Amino acid sequence: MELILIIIGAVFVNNIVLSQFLGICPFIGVSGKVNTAIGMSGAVAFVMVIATVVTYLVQILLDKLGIPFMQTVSYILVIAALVQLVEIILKKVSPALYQALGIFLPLITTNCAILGVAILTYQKELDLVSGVVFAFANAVGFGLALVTFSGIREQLDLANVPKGMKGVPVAFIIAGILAMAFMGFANIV
Amino acid sequence: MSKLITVSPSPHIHSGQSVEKLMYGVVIAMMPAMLVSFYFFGLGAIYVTLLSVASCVGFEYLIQKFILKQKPSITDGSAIVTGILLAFNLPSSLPPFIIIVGALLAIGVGKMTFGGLGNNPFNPALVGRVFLLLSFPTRMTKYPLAEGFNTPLLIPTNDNLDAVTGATPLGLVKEGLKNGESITSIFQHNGINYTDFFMGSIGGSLGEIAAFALIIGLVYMLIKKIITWHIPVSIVATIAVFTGILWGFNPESYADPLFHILTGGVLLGAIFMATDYVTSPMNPKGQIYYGIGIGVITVVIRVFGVYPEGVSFAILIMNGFTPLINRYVKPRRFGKIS
Amino acid sequence: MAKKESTFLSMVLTLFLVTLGASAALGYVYELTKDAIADAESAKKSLAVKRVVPEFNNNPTEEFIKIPAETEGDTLYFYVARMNDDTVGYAIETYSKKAFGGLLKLLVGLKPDGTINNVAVLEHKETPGLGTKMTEEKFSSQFPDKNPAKFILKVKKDGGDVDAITASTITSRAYCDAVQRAFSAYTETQTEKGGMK
Amino acid sequence: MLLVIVDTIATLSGLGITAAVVLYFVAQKFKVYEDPRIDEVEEALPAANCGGCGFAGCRNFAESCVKSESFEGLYCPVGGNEVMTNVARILGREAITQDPQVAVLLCNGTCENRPKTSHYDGASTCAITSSVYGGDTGCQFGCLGHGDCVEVCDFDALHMDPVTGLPVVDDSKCTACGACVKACPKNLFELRKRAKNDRKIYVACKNQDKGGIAKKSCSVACIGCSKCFKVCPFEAITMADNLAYIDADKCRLCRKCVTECPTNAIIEIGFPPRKIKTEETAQANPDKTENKSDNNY
Amino acid sequence: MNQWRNFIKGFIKENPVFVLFLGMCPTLGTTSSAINGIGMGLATTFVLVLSNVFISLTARFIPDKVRIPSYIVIIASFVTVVDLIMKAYTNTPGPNGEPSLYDNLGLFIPLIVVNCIVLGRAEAFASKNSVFSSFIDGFGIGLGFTFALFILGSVREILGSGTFLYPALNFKFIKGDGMLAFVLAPGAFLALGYLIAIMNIVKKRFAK
Amino acid sequence: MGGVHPPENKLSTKSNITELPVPKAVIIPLGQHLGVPAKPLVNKGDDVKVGQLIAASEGFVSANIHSSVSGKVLKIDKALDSSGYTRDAIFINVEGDEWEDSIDRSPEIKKEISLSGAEITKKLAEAGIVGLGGATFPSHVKASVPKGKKAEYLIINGVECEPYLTADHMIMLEKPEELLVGIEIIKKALGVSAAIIGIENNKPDAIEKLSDIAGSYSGTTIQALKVQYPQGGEKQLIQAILKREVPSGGLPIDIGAVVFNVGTVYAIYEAIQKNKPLFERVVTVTGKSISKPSNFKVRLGTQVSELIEAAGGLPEDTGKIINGGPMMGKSLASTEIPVVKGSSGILIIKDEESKRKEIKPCIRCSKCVSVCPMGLEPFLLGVLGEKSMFARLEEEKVMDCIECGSCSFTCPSGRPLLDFIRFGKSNVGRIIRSRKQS
Ligand SMILES: Cc1cc2nc3c(=O)[nH]c(=O)nc-3n(C[C@H](O)[C@H](O)[C@H](O)COP(=O)(O)O)c2cc1C
Ligand SMILES: Cc1cc2nc3c(=O)[nH]c(=O)nc-3n(C[C@H](O)[C@H](O)[C@H](O)COP(=O)(O)O)c2cc1C
Ligand SMILES: Cc1cc2nc3c(=O)[nH]c(=O)nc-3n(C[C@H](O)[C@H](O)[C@H](O)COP(=O)(O)O)c2cc1C
Ligand SMILES: Cc1cc2nc3c(=O)[nH]c(=O)nc-3n(C[C@H](O)[C@H](O)[C@H](O)CO)c2cc1C
Ligand code: SF4
Ligand code: SF4
Ligand code: SF4
Ligand code: SF4
Ligand code: FES
Repeated sequence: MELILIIIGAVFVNNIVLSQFLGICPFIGVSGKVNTAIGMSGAVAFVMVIATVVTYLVQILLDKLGIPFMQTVSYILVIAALVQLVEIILKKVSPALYQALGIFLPLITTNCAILGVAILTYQKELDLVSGVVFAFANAVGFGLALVTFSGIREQLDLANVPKGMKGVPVAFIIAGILAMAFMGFANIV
Repeated sequence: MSKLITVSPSPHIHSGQSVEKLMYGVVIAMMPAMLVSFYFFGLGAIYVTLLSVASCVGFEYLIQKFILKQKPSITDGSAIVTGILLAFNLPSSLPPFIIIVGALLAIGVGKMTFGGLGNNPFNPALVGRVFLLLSFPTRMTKYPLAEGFNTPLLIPTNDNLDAVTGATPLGLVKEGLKNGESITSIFQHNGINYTDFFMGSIGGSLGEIAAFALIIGLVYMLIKKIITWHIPVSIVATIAVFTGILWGFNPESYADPLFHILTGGVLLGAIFMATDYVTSPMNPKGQIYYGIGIGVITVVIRVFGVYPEGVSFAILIMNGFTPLINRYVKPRRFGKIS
Repeated sequence: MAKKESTFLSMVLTLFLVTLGASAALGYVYELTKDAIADAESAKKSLAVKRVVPEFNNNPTEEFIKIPAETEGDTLYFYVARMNDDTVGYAIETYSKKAFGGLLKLLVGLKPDGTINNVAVLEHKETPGLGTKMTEEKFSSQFPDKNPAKFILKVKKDGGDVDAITASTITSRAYCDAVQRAFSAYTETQTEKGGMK
Repeated sequence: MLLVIVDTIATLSGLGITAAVVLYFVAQKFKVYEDPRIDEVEEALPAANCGGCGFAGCRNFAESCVKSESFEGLYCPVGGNEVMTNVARILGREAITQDPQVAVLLCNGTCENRPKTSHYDGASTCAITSSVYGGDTGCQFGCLGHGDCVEVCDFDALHMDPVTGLPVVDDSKCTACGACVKACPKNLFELRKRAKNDRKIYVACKNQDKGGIAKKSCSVACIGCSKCFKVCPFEAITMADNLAYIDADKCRLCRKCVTECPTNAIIEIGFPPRKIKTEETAQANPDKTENKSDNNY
Repeated sequence: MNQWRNFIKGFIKENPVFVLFLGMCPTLGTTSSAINGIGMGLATTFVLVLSNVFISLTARFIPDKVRIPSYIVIIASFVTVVDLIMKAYTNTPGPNGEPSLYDNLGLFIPLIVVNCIVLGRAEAFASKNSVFSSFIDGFGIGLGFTFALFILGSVREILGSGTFLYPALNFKFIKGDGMLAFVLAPGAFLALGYLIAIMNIVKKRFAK
Repeated sequence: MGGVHPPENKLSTKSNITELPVPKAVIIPLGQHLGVPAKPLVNKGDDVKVGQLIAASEGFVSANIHSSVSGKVLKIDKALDSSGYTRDAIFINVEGDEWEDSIDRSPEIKKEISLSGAEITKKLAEAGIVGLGGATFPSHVKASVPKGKKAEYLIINGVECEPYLTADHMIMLEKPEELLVGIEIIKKALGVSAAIIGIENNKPDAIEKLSDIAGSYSGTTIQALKVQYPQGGEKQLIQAILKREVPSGGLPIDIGAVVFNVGTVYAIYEAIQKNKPLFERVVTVTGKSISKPSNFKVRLGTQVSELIEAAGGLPEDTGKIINGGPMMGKSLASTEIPVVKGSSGILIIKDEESKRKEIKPCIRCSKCVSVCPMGLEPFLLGVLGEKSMFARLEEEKVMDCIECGSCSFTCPSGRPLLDFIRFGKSNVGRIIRSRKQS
């Protein structure tokens, strides 16, 4: 039950993009096409879960040594290395998967969603299992927002959006209205 | 021959259907509900409706003329529909400023930002209404009591707001449940009865109170072929089933399906707002998925969320999913090789 | 730019040096700011205490008692404020779980006789514009100088003396609930231990 | 104090070194061959991996640069022009040099020259109109005037003249990209060599009908009379399908043909006004002179 | 002169927020008021300037393969420094018990490290330019970022709460509440969307 | 699925088929059918007789062309066709009315079929028979079932769902016996035993008449159909009668059906039993403003203006002249063009009815989706066409569109959907063809 609440909370109520403002750059940047958005969501889910596990372990070390202020540096170092590692391995082991996800990987290093979720997992004092679920749920939330959003943008490509609003501005307006709609889920958990 | 003959590709005849006819058809279908609101909320309702329609049409004209530099198309009636539906979603006790902001959001943000009629991904009236709900929660969750023309035309100040307004039946139930009361006691306590829902003598926003008037509108639109049954029916059926399950599970902490369908904006939303062409899926199958989505989200928000009313949010959220539905749910192609 | 050759050794060495430098510098900055951070943390609390009790000159944040609350097993914290060894008031960190957004944490300042001196909101998740009005004058000014022994800490709807916030009865109830909890705990300590000096 | 610093150093360096070592070995083990130029291009990019270019990261962008033929639609907003020129240099790409050209409209069927015979009432694009019928004038070869060409010109070099109903090329803006040539369903555009002062002489007509029919539908149609063909001293003119065509490479801009043409189908642009003749032509065909003097600069 | 141009480009022409669309998360997440926006902007500027300077000093010695990890570590260190300093000195609550600046910026301070602007500048500019230009560049871009956050924060604060630069200017222009949606998430998106549209127009004017 | 119901306006049902006098001159285009244009066999100055072969088919999918008059060949030159483009045509000046001797001009109905199946097919090719239902597809091609396929049902299209047109209706009323014999002929050619005549419910007299006689022809039945446009579309008709769907990209024969129009059947009857090649056809001339809406039997090559004259002249307020019905017909830029094998009707539309609606943005009402008989999404195909997004168009099955026009007819925003779809189709078609080639 606890886990289900975590999932609903992260996907709908505190959607990572629409209410937490994390991962906005890829949200705006790679949401032009639905297929790209799906690929990106997959890649994020993959990295987010692994990163949360690894940072969880790093955090144990930091706590043991009593140097919590090293969190940012160690997390980002670990995440950067991890992303690169995943990329290298994926390229060799499964070129198909690499084609689908790999091209998004570099973008993910500098995606605040990953680091953000890792830090949130710590701040919420989640245990490892809940942390993984939390990370995955956030990735799903990210994917949900991203794919929905890309659907709308794809449709708008065929519409007559006024010149000044085309592209990024209108993307933000859509995000705003989506965020408004998602406010309806406030406090359901 | 003195004048030139015309050449064009086929077809050379037209059904005669037009955007204007459809939009004014919707306006006619909304008349019963509008009259009921005038009857119960008196001058306040008339004032809210007029101001809302006037500002929607006005903003559309100004934006088209001065910002987008297009030929204004206010005569097509879509802004009027938006104006009336926005008014239908507001309590009759709002100060003018808030109504105007709502209209600006509906038309300016919800519609013209995307290029005007036909291009907007979200229902404009709901964009306006939800923005107001988030921005002015106090005002937007307090409804004048339905006392007919006896209700003086009065816009309460922050101080006497409590005295002249109340909550909707949904709000009362929600609060009661939060306080640990049972459904039966809440109903008794507040004198809730179903005839009132049907006839409209309950607190609420202008358009949501009278089920019978809304249903007349639905029948009119079905006969006139303005809309099809798919969306309204799938929404109502989903809500009935979902709340029915909860109710069967524990009738003391979940209200019955009829209560859920008759109260709040379910009928208003299902009949007039979810059916908005622009923002709903393009084929019957998609429309049914869309309706089911709205139904489920509505109940989730009502039962588990903070808002006593979830239809507006549910429709907006499903508006967001509409492009995906359109992308993946296609009409049955003739001769599809299976 | 002359590019460095990437050999295994140079890579590892560089990373090592960079991390070495970075960590050393960080450790150093941490040491420098450690005290200031701790000060800021405790100042935060004492600032709140200062707002709810009359003037004092001890350090109440260091002088506190934990009181296990009746049911939930949570603890209330009592901070005692003294002026030249005279008790001038208690700041009680209290809570209610009945608030609209869940947990509501208040700091209630009581004078030694039990009258409310002032109340501060420490933590809440109420809706902006509705529940958050509890921090506004109109609502919060009802409480100072009232003695909960006589002033019924319930909203008028429920037969009490408190004017609820418009459209936020739930928050108002929770607020009263939290203050009441603080007051009950206070009376308990008074009767149990015959007062605290 | 010291202990903390030792801990921090140990942790971070430990992490760093582990990362470096692991990465190094994994990279060795899982090596995949790739076009080395991709690396080079990536090198030149800012590595912000911001997605601002519309690609999923710098490497992806680099790959696209290497793979695609041209840089159309490829631009790195962070690096800007400087980076883009570097990328071009790495890939050894340079603009293909060619004689400067300019688009020319081979139709002078203005509303006045070419009366309408029917009225078109359908989707207003030239492509669709031409698929429905020959056109709303007697000439099935001439401009339809819906401006498909204007629509495709990315350089603002084309616009419709509301009076003549024909598109006009702005020579100074035209880059000879050829978009209009492709777009026009009637094939009315031609890319011609630019001459000095943007002078040009060409037959502004594509009507392949026989002389009489052509002349009936449009007063400035080429009737295929071959007079210009005979008068041209440089053999720049060829006749085919009842039409004269002037080869821009051979034409030396002597203007003999222009005066010879009985229907004024040949247009000269960019020349100083003639002394005596112009008045004659002006009377013969006011419209044409207007057209000419318009372009005399 | 050249340095001056280098400095001001971040305001309009290469404004990270309005033009390059980088660092959007802090932009949206921390601009519920003008002061918060400035605070975040300055924190980022601090990191940007220091990392730019430091990287332009050391780039020469860093082998290529570990370039990114090294830069990230350097940047992360400066971020942590900012974090520690802010925790120590900007952690005082407001007069009515409002959350402190540090509390408001919260998660977004550590996230400066993944702000694309910082790494982007390090890579694109600092690693190839002199210390002084890198300093100017970082400062200019940082102030451009701050400027954008300030504008967005102001708009949201004025519309959302009816105050401006509260609590520095303790003044409320409207009775009651503003449009709360602007304080909440949706308002951030909406306001930024329209600001970018306006900036597009402004930029075009500038270009002419 | 889908469909619309435009006002029927069958004005000319009261007027029997009358023969139009032989004109003074005819223009006979060489490309009157779907496929490669025919090659002329006569030269300027040659004398020709009615029914003489004057142009020979060029390849399998092509058709012979016969002279419809007797006289002298004036020239072989370009002539305007209905679309305002010029095409090659044979101009003949009429002198007398001398028919080829082989043609049996007696009125009696000849029932027994002497030719074998293969001979019938050959004869159809010789007689230049093409589908008269609209597409002018050479009938001998349709009658030769490809290897590996088997025809099970012959379906006769007597639907005539286009408003205004009555030519097929009149043939069914006046030549029922001939039709049924014609059906037997095609059955024999195809080797099938079952034939079904589909007729819309709005022609009860035709249904009655044919049912009366059909009893004596075993295997031939009549099926009354719902009145709905485009019930007469080949795929819709097969679906309505056989409950089978022609697969996307496939042909009727893939599901065992072959469809012929009643006009075609009549022409086949005449070709086989009377040895008469296709040189005349029934044309409806109609319109609300026309004083005498009529059904004429017309020699091919007669100018449209003469037909209109015979029906009472061109009214003053004419806005559009349409070759065919209002839903699928082509509007003409001039009346100086000849009647060809595919001309089923000439429709005059008044000025005020000929203007299209002002184009408004699509309001996504999905009405076009619900009327599309092919289950397509016209609104989407329309925008994609407008924006030249051909790859997506192909994905969205634009090639399935039968160009029925129901979508444009319905659209409340007056969007010229079919215009854009046609544009898209022609481009996608080109792309597909070039892909196949490479
Ligand atoms: C979005 C939303 C947020 C709300 N937030 C609060 C809140 O923070 N505190 C509260 O007491 N009531 C809140 N309410 C109102 C309650 O649901 C309930 O209607 C109210 O407390 C009881 O009404 P009354 O105060 O007029 O009796 C909120 C309502 C909505 C729709
Ligand atoms: C390219 C092409 C090839 C065809 N091939 C055959 C065929 O092999 N056999 C057949 O019975 N019909 C064939 N048809 C005829 C069609 O089935 C159909 O009868 C014809 O297109 C006229 O139908 P319509 O008026 O509904 O368009 C072909 C049609 C086309 C366009
Ligand atoms: C939309 C549409 C409507 C049609 N309506 C008719 C019709 O009413 N009657 C008819 O005989 N053919 C009609 N056709 C043509 C038929 O599809 C088909 O081509 C014809 O019946 C085949 O017979 P044919 O080859 O003998 O002409 C229509 C075609 C289309 C695409
Ligand atoms: C059946 C129907 C329902 C409509 N519902 C709405 C609605 O809920 N909200 C609204 O703003 N406009 C509505 N409109 C009007 C119009 O479609 C709307 O303004 C467009 O979304 C603007 O592009 C409706 C129109 C029709 C025909
Ligand atoms: S030149 Fe060609 S494309 Fe341009 S308007 Fe004329 S017909 Fe259309
Ligand atoms: S489309 Fe290209 S060639 Fe044609 S006018 Fe424009 S720039 Fe010149
Ligand atoms: S898309 Fe084609 S098949 Fe469908 S209604 Fe339109 S014209 Fe008919
Ligand atoms: S019928 Fe017209 S307005 Fe309606 S969806 Fe189709 S194209 Fe759009
Ligand atoms: S700042 Fe770029 S993803 Fe958050």
